[in-house]
Amino acid sequence: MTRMGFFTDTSICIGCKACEVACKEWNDVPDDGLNFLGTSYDNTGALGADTWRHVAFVERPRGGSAPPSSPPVNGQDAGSSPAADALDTGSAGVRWLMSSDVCKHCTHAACLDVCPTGALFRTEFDTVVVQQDVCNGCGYCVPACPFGVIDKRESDGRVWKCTLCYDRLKSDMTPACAKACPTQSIQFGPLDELRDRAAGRLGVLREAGVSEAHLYGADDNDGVGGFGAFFLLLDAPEVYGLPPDPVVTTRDLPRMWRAAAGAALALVGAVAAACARPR
Amino acid sequence: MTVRRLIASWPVVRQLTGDDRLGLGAAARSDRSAALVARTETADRMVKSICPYCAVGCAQRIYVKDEKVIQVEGDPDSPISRGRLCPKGSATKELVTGPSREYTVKYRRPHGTDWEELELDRAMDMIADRVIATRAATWDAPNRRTLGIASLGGATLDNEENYLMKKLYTALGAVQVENQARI
Amino acid sequence: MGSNMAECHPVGFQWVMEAKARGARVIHVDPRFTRTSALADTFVALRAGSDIAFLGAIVNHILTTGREFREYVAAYTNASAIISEDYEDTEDLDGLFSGWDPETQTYDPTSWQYAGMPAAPSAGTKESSPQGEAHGYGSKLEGAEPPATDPTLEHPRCVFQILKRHFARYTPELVEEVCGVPKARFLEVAEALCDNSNRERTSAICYAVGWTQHTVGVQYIRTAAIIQLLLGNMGRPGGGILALRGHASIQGSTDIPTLYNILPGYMPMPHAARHGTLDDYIAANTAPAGFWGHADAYFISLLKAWWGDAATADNDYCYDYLPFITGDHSSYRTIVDMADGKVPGFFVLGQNPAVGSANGKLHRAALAELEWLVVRDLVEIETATFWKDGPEIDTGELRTADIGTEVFFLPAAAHTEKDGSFTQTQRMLQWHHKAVEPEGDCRSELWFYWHLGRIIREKLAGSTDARDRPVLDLAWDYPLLGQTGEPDAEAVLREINGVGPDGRTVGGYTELKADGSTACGCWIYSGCYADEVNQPARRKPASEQDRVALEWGWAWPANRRILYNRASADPSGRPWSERKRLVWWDGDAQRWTGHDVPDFVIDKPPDYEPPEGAEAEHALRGDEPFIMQTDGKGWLFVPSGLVDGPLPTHYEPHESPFSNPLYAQQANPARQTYRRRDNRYNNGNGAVDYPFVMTTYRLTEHHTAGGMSRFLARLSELQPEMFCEVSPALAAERGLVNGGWATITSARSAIEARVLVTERVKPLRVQGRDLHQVGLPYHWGWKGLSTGDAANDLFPLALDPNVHIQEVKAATCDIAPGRRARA
Amino acid sequence: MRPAPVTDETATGYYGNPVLKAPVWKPVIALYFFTGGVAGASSTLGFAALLAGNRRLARSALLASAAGIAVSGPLLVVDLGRPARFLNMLRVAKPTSPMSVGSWILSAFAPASMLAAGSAVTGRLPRTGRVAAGAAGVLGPAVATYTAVLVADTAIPAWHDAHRELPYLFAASAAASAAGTALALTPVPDAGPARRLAVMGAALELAAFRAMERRLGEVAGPYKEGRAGTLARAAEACTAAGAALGLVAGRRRPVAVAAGALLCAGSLITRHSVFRAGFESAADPAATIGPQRSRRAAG
Repeated sequence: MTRMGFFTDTSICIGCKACEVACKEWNDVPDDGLNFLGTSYDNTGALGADTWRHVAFVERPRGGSAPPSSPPVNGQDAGSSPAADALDTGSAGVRWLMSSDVCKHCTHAACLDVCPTGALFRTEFDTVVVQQDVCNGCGYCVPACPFGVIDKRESDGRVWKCTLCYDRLKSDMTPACAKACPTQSIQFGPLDELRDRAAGRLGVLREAGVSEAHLYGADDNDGVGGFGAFFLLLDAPEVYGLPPDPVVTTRDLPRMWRAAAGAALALVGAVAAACARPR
Repeated sequence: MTVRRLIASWPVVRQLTGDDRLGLGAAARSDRSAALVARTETADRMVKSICPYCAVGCAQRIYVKDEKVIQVEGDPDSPISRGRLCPKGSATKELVTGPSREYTVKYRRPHGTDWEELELDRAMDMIADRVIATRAATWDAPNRRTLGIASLGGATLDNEENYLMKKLYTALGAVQVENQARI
Repeated sequence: MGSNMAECHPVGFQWVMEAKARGARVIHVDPRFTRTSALADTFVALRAGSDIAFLGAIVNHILTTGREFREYVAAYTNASAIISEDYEDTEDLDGLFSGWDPETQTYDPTSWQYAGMPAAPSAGTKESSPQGEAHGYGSKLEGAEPPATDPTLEHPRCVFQILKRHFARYTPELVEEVCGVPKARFLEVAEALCDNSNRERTSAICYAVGWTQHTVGVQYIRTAAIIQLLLGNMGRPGGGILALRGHASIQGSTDIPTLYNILPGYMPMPHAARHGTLDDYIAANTAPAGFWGHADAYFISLLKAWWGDAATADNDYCYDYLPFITGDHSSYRTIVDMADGKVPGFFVLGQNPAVGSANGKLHRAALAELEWLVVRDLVEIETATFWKDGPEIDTGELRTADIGTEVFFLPAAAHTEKDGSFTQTQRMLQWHHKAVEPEGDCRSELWFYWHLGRIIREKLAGSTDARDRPVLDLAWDYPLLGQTGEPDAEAVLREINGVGPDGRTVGGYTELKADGSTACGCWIYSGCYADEVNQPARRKPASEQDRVALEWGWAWPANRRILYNRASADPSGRPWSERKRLVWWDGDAQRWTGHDVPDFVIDKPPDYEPPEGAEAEHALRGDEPFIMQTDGKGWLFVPSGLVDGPLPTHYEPHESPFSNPLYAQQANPARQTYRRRDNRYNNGNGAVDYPFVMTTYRLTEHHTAGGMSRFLARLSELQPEMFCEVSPALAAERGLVNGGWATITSARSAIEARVLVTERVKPLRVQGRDLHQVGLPYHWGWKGLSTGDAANDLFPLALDPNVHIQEVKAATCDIAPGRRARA
Repeated sequence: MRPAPVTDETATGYYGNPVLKAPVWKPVIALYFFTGGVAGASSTLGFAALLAGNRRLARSALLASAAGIAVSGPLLVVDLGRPARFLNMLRVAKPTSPMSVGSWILSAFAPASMLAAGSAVTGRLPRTGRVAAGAAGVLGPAVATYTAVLVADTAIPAWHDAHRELPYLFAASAAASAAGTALALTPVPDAGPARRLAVMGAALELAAFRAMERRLGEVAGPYKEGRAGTLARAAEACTAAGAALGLVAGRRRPVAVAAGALLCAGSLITRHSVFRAGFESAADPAATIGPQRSRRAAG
């Protein structure tokens, strides 16, 4: 079946958090604690067992220093004219970036790879889903995820994350977050189409002078083989709390097994050596 | 037979016999996952509605099963909202079914220190008595009115409700009828 | 401006984003850098309460650079009208218009009239019901004759020249001094607006309560109206002034008002001094030209709808069943009276004045003075429990046992549990169907009021007291549905629509008669049940219609989606631009046609000249699009209807740390104040005790006073506590720590809030010094899942004189680290 | 409280929040790494001793193995969020999941180890016991090392980036602890192999730890500082002391017992140090972002 996914275009995110609420209403996700975090308008903090969509709020100085891993910044904000920037003394001189984060539904998903029970599985839509009737709460997927997405709900014992609304997909419906998103910052569809659309959008933004715009997770050759849910970002990934170059841990698994085999042999050797010595 | 079926349903066996050798996909799928559908599909009915929060007027679809609201979705047919909802609109199900809602009349007698229970019919009767008494006591005959009864609210209510309110209040001579539009 | 659309109307904002994607430029001018600013192309920070200076300078910029849309202005506005010789401007009188009476603190607007017009009735005392809002839809003049005009716009007393003189000192330099907006920044906005407003292009202005909640609120919007008329942006697609309203049916509750001063359809409540008899009322409210010429038909049809067969020509259709108003009976006036023990009974429905209205403490004190209180809501809001857990109980200022208020809390039915219609912000009625029965004691307001009326009528049956006749004669028969006896909302809507002599629904207000043969509950809604069909319930999918989507819901009047859309065509009836065509004159068919329902007499040709003696709409020419106005024109200058002046003028907010650099007159002279111990003001030179400007606002995650959001976990977790927003500079100056606590004080009260230090708030340079602004979301109270102090407690009752709305968008405060004192 | 939001510093990402989720495992898992290690290495030692004809050593080692694995099972089940579903571990067989591989290994190893110990203690079914001991002895090194792969196969820098050294560290630590246990349980004259294994294991453990720290470079922090660092130093001291004691005075029984205990303590603390370091590494956004940024910059 066609691979389905999300394209989250953060350049049109208004930070309304409809995605967070719509997700919770549909998936019956409990609240994640009522804590005033003092981190701009973000009082959710991060994705987790009880937050499957998380809107990050980043306040950055206009034309602020860009980290080396991001494309060069020419000091312009999305869509603002150069003249506007030159006259910026009256404005807040700040950019407010908002981005709705979600499970990436990786092509090479570490959580899925390491799950010992098959609770995590790849669906017919090429999404990665936890089967709550199977999960025994071993927790292995939690540290395996390079994005810190999946987590255990302590009150429940199992792990939870975005299912890309597996049940809705099976009923030919749009995932709750994408459906609610007022500005269609969150777009759902066949991944190929989304990538085309994203490339087009990137072109438009670049042409408009938003040179810092870039796609995150749209490359099949990245460390996780591309994301099923990818992003258009206006700053370096780490600014939004995303890893700049995530790699699926199981990529190194063969090397690990080899090292383990070596170590096992060494153990056998040592034991043999210890026992072989004449008494 | 059952044993065989049991064995056949063991994912390890499906791994060995099917295409999903690594057990990452179809082999690992549970029966529940296979049978899963959106709960809106099994709803008894869908009712068309409008979001009760701000004045944009986004269209909603209310899904009902066993006489309970089980889901509220944006209605993509709307030329205003195109199926989208903001966080408040998206929280509508909790608004109408959440644990904070009150379902019974509460009564606090003058100088009372806590709520007491009261039958709805009795409350209506008492309120009618209060209206009649206050109206009589504060009647301003030359102006055909009372300044003893005020009302605040309406912006969250239906037009039909505002209409009946204004009609009844005006007939009663109550003029201090106001709502959020003033605030 | 005055709106934070992305946060407060996110789903509506999709259209702004779509326009932006198609090349529209989005400009946000606001005291705060909000989520709207973040998505705008241009953000301009201005001082809260200085918008008229900014907008007035745009007017001046248009006029001095000749950027007005000349043909539109000349044909469709009252620019050419000549004003009375007696008129004197604020430029002449240092901040006052002619007609000011220092004794009564009110204006006599006689001198504001068109030259040669008979004088309009005095605006009377400040406490009187202003005409402006009563005619909230369209305005009325006394004279039947068109005013004297100078089509060249050169006459020194013509509106155009008065406008030029009035705003001449509203320069970019003044904007910099008053608003804290750099000159170049201002000019960029003014130029952008002018460049985008012409035959081919239109600009829209969105506002919300950021404009209305001021002591000069109406004039804020007036200034925008002047700009849009000058630029030819009214009645055209992509133009206009869009009021973004905050409640599902706040528009509906003004159209069918739960407001003291109007009856359904913006007809005034009878005033004891002016409307003694039906004839007085009709005479006073019927305009010689335009559709207000049929006020008699609208009004008598309303009386027929209310008193049915009891209303006859012989008894003046029960006119004397209507109570009189004698002055201001608005919300705040009433609360003040309540606090003084003058109002024994109070109904509160879906509103939360204990924390949601300005000066919450005064409101709570007023509630404690009541004999009885009925609160109807979904959840146990603060207004229902002030007597046991309010802040004054906490501090010991009030004791529960001392409060004599008898309280009835009745659980309400949610919108999913009742049929009915909401009127959204573009005047569109949309029906919501009942999905489930309400549980327990939950009931709709429809149920509550109908049954309350029924019980009262039963108890009063047989009464011979004349005062009980209006209640007993009320047309109060509606089909009852279901086990609870819910009145049929569709039957009510049908009554609102109106029925003709044949007992069938009328098709629209043009069918209403003044002879008692028709009954109609709200004339502007007439047509909403045309052909016996619930029109607001229509839901033809947008995908199956053109983009105007006339078959989705129903907009008043007559399902028109853009008001005064005749103005989208030039005087000869051709669209100003093919790109922007909406309605136009079809010469072959001899009819107006187009994408929208034409807001004009459908077969009145563009070259129509009213014959002698023509009345109502027939007295307007074929090229006069503003058909609710007596002169058919858009009013740059308002000769009648406003109590605080015919033109907008920059006044400082009631509380301001600055003096007015333009005039000796500091604040709106006509503003409404309550000088009482429980409503203290920071007057005089306010900069000393309360040096900062505070402003209130909403967040996406909550709804107004919180009754529908603070009680929901999924919204509460997103904004879990009351906070204030301050700049790093103010934080440094006052020792405020991000995430810590601050106490904000005003002349009224002190509240505490968590601190959010943000670069989005920057000090502004105003009159040569740095001004700090403190942002205060106002959603909180002490109940629910997400709690905090109510920002409204800090604000005074200081009201706009036209509409009695409080100024909570700008006042003065101080801020200090730490929590507020208890007890 | 958190710092004020606006910052040029992006090395710590988003308000200094971790990029990764900390593991949800409780310290019983670190304990299991130890008991599993003892069980695994002991079974190999036991089988080797059996082959070498050292029955006493074989008996104590096989017994230690069985005891170790008997404790391990409950430790693993207790840590599950849904303990009743522990059998789901055998629902699938996934080579991509070290935990799945481990589960299958354990399900073969545990009965073998039990059987071998039972036979060794009771003297019954000697042939079966020998086969079982052989099976356990062969599986033992896998049991002792798969846990290293298990922690390395995560996104946590202090674990993942040590994936070449961790198996050696775990194998050595298992050897040292198995040797220590045998040292303590076996009469001096028969404990020679255990003493030698103790020295080799301890030396390798110390070396592997050093190599791991070197490899980790900028993300080695947790092993050097904080709680995990303290544990690492304590482990080093115990292991070194245990080995030295065993080497110098291991022929005196009480000293042998003490040396064994020190070796076991060293091993246990080593596992706790590694375990802890993972949590600290996960909590540090710079540890995740820094190397990735460098990697990206390098192309």
